[in-house]
Amino acid sequence: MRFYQEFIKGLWKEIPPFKLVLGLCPTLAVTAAAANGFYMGMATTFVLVCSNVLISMLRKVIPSKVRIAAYILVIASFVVIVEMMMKAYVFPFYQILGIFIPLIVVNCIILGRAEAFAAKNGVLYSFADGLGIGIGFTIALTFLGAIRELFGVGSIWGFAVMPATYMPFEFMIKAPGAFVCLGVILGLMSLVGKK
Amino acid sequence: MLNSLYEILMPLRAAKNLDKLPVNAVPAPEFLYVHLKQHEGAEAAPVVKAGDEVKAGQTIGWAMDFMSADVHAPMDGKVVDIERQPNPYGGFSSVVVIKTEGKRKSVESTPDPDYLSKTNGELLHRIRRMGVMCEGPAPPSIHSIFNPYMCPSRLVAHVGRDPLPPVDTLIVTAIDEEPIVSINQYMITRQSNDVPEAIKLMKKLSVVTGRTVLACLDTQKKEAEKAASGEAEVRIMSGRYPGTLRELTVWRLTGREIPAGASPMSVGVAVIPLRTAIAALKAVRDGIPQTSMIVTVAGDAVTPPQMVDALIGTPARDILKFCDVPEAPIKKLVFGGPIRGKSQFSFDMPITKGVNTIVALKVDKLVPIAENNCINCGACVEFCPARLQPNMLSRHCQFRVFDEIVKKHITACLECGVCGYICPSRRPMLQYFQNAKQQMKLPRKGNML
Amino acid sequence: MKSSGLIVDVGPHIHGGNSIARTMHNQIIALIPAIAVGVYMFGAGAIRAIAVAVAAAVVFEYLMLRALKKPASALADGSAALTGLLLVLMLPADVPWWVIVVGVGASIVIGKMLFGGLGAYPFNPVIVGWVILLLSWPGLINKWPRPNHMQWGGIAESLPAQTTIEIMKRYGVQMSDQFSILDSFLGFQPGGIGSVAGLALVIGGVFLIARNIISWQVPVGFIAGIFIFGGIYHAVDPTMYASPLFHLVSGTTLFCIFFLAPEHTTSPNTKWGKILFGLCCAALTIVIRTHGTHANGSARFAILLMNLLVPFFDRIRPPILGLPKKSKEAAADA
Amino acid sequence: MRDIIKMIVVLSVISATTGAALSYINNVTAKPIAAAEFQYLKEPALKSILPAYDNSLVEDKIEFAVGEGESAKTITVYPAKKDGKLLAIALETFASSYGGDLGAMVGYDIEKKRLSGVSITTMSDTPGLGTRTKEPKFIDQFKDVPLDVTLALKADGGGIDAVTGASISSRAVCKAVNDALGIIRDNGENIISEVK
Repeated sequence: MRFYQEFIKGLWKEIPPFKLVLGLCPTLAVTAAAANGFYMGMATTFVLVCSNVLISMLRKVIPSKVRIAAYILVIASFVVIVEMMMKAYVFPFYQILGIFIPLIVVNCIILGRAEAFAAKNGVLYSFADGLGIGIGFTIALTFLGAIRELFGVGSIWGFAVMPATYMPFEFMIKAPGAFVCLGVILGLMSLVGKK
Repeated sequence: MLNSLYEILMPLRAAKNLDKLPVNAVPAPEFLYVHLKQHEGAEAAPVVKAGDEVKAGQTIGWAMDFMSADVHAPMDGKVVDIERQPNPYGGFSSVVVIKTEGKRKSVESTPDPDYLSKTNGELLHRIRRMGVMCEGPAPPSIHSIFNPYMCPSRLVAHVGRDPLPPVDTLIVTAIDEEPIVSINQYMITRQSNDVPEAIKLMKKLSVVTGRTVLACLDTQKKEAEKAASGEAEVRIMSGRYPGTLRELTVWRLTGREIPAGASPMSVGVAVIPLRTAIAALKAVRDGIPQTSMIVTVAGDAVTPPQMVDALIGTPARDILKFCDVPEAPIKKLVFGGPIRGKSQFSFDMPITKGVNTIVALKVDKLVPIAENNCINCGACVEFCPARLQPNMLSRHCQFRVFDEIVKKHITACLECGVCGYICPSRRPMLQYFQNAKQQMKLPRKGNML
Repeated sequence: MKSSGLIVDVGPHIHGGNSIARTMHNQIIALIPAIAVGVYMFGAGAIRAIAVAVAAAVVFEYLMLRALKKPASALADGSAALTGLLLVLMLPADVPWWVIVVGVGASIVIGKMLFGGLGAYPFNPVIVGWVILLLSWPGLINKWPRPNHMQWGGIAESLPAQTTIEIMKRYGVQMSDQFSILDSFLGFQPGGIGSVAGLALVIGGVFLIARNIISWQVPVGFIAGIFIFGGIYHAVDPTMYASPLFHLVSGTTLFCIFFLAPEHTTSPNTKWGKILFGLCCAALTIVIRTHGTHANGSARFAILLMNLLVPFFDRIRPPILGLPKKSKEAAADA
Repeated sequence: MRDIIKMIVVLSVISATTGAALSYINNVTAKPIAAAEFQYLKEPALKSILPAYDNSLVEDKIEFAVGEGESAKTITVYPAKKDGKLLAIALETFASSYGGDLGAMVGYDIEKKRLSGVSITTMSDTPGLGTRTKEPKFIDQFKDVPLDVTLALKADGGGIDAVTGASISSRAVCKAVNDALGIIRDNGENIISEVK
């Protein structure tokens, strides 16, 4: 039961960029299209789950004074592994995500979950937490990407949905558009949360 | 007359020619309500009781501390009661209710032509016994002007500073601080005979070592030079409103800036309004106690504006009736000038020694003031005489970030109200600042002399 | 003692009569000459665009006021109409109506109301709306119709309708020497509906300064800056850099000087701060025009960037009255 | 003291372990990465611009030095052969664009003495705007361009229609292609003879 709760909280109650307002760097940078957001979310999820599990295993070994350094080491290793694996076997994904993969290292969600959850809880729950938060992150990024792609390009996941005469609102897929879009979603989320 | 004040963004100028108006004495009303607190400091102690017969000029309240002055009966009559009533300047104070008899009589006097041979201490004592006060919400008595150390409220501002320097400049000012107020202007044209002697007395009391200046409006240069007759150098100044404040008068005449909250004495300057100086002269020379006020009645409900001589304790209703002003259209009654005056809730409020003007306003000329957004137009910053940033300060006050306003030196605020007067958003600027000062227990700017 | 039903409050008991509505209405009045010239130059298309913009602005403002639970009476102050008007005057007269609606919506919703409405926004909402349009449909809002009555002795006829700035950027400064400064000043140049007519804008600006709606410091600082920095470039190499007069009359420079830069909320408050703000805007304008890619919107980008620095300009102010000498540094910090 | 030793030991162990894991994975993936990079980056570009060929481009590619002095650089030339006969060559040139360097693979048909096509290999411009230069509508304008032409956008007085709103990216493509044209003009004979 608790496993389920730890998993489900990441999907709405603590959905990372919207409720926790963490991990804004990839949220703003890669969500120009729904697919980009999805792949970035999946890569992050993989790293998050792996690092959560490993850190949870090592939580009694790592002295608290050097824990951040140890976490970063673990996280960075997984990120590099993901990058190399992607390059070698799924190069098209790597082409889309490109420079954003190394940025996962400094994504505060991963360090945040390691510090706030994995360092205090068992392996199973840490796995659930990592998976839940990761999937929540993926949903959020895909959602944001879909909105920006819909208005900015006129398509979702590459499929044109707007009529051919639609003049794309290109502001949405540019950097300032990401800020405005995220800001509006954050505002609406907190409005919904209030009621 | 007041209509000219509703000029858009024009600087407030001193009212012209109000001092030329005839002054009629208001007949004594049936009941006079004489407050025992008409000054800074403690309330005076009553020395009469209900049922006593009093004569005009008889002491009815005995000053209890150094800052206050005695209170005298303005008319012959019978004390009906001594009761607590609302004071026009806030709070409650004891009121001696006198039922007057018949016609208004002149006050009994004890002249002393040899007053200049007396010591300063004796003169100040006599002035205090005669109840001479300045005007304003918490008017200082004349003896406390020359001895700020003796007043606890003044002393706070001087703690930690250098000892007071000797007075090297004495400024007798015939400029009224606010636009409609015209009592000091009136003195220079209508009571010019007493001006040289009053200046001489002030020189003696302040032990001035340097120059003596008679400051007057640029429109009154000739009269002032005639009136001063060589006793003081005449300096003219424009009557643009915030510049007429005492602090800024000192700054414009001497170039010295008075530290926040301190009296002008701390920079070696003594400032005396001309009316107070003449009242003091009358007290020591002629022995006349202060029992009446020359009051300007103006405002858009009053056409034309008038000047009347009213006994202290006369309710505003009787003054308005004497001036033929209908009460119905009046929606706001202000004791004091139109900017910093105190609005009253009742026509029955009696005047005190602090009231030199009654402004009656109709509602259609009043603008709605509300907590609107500041649009950051910068008008208040441009016009602020203390060179503060009222726009930011008012926001801090509005959202109760009071630590920030102390850091931003709200104590330097002169509470002149110009920011509120020109604000296009119609924000209650002065109210914000006064409230914040009260919350933070900071010294308020009264009529600081 | 009985209350007589009088109003009791704190002074000042009289008011100078200034109001937000007066400020905004006067700015709209000041735009009338520019609008008139725009209509004369670009015909009915200009009227259509202005009508769409003002209507859209009022509707968006009303919706946002309702959504934010603010009194709808705030509409009457005219600030929404002014925002819409200022935005559309920078656009070409034949721009599609939906571009105007989106631009005005972006101005009002994103640039203005989401920050808290009048007085709270850090950036000039008009420029925010324009930048969003520029990022989205640069092709649509940089395609200028040729003014109806334009006569440019030969040279311009062979060129597509570009603003004089674009022509200078693309074909070199020699080309820009062939335009008559006077013609440009009178409005005979391609450009936005209201931003072409220099003379009309100057009339409006002088009106605003005379009515005390805007202070003279920002425009004067801006114009002085154009002459100083443009003059320096021009003096260094007249064959490479255009003259300051050219910079002044072309593009939206004069529009920015009198209507966008002195906008109350996004400009400094203190006298010297305002002058410096104008100078810095001018310097950035010249630099962006000379070295940057978005030469056409240089003045607007300059203002947008300088809006960020307004709190710092506000710190340039005289010492507070009566403050002891030793704490004057502390006053500067506050 | 014990704490410090523990810290050092734990950190060292973690570092060593991760380091070892990474170097192992690096070794394993080195070859697939190189193959994937060619397969996904260069090959599609080459395929789209070269006529049908049957040789291995990776094995036959040559390095060629062009320019003198400061502008000297080495370019990689890919020859396309069918049945041993040289049909076309391709080379990559770069130009600076909105978001950084833009790489264009330019194919040259030796028979026709015209460009056989241009393809964008690397670019980091705005997605959906600058990246639209990859679309056939724009890029096909460079097909069959003879050697002696200098390309320019219509706005600059040339004949190329720019991508709406992405004139900087479009201009960068023109410049890269112009560079390639120059190289082929100046060194074409040498390259062909060396490739043969």
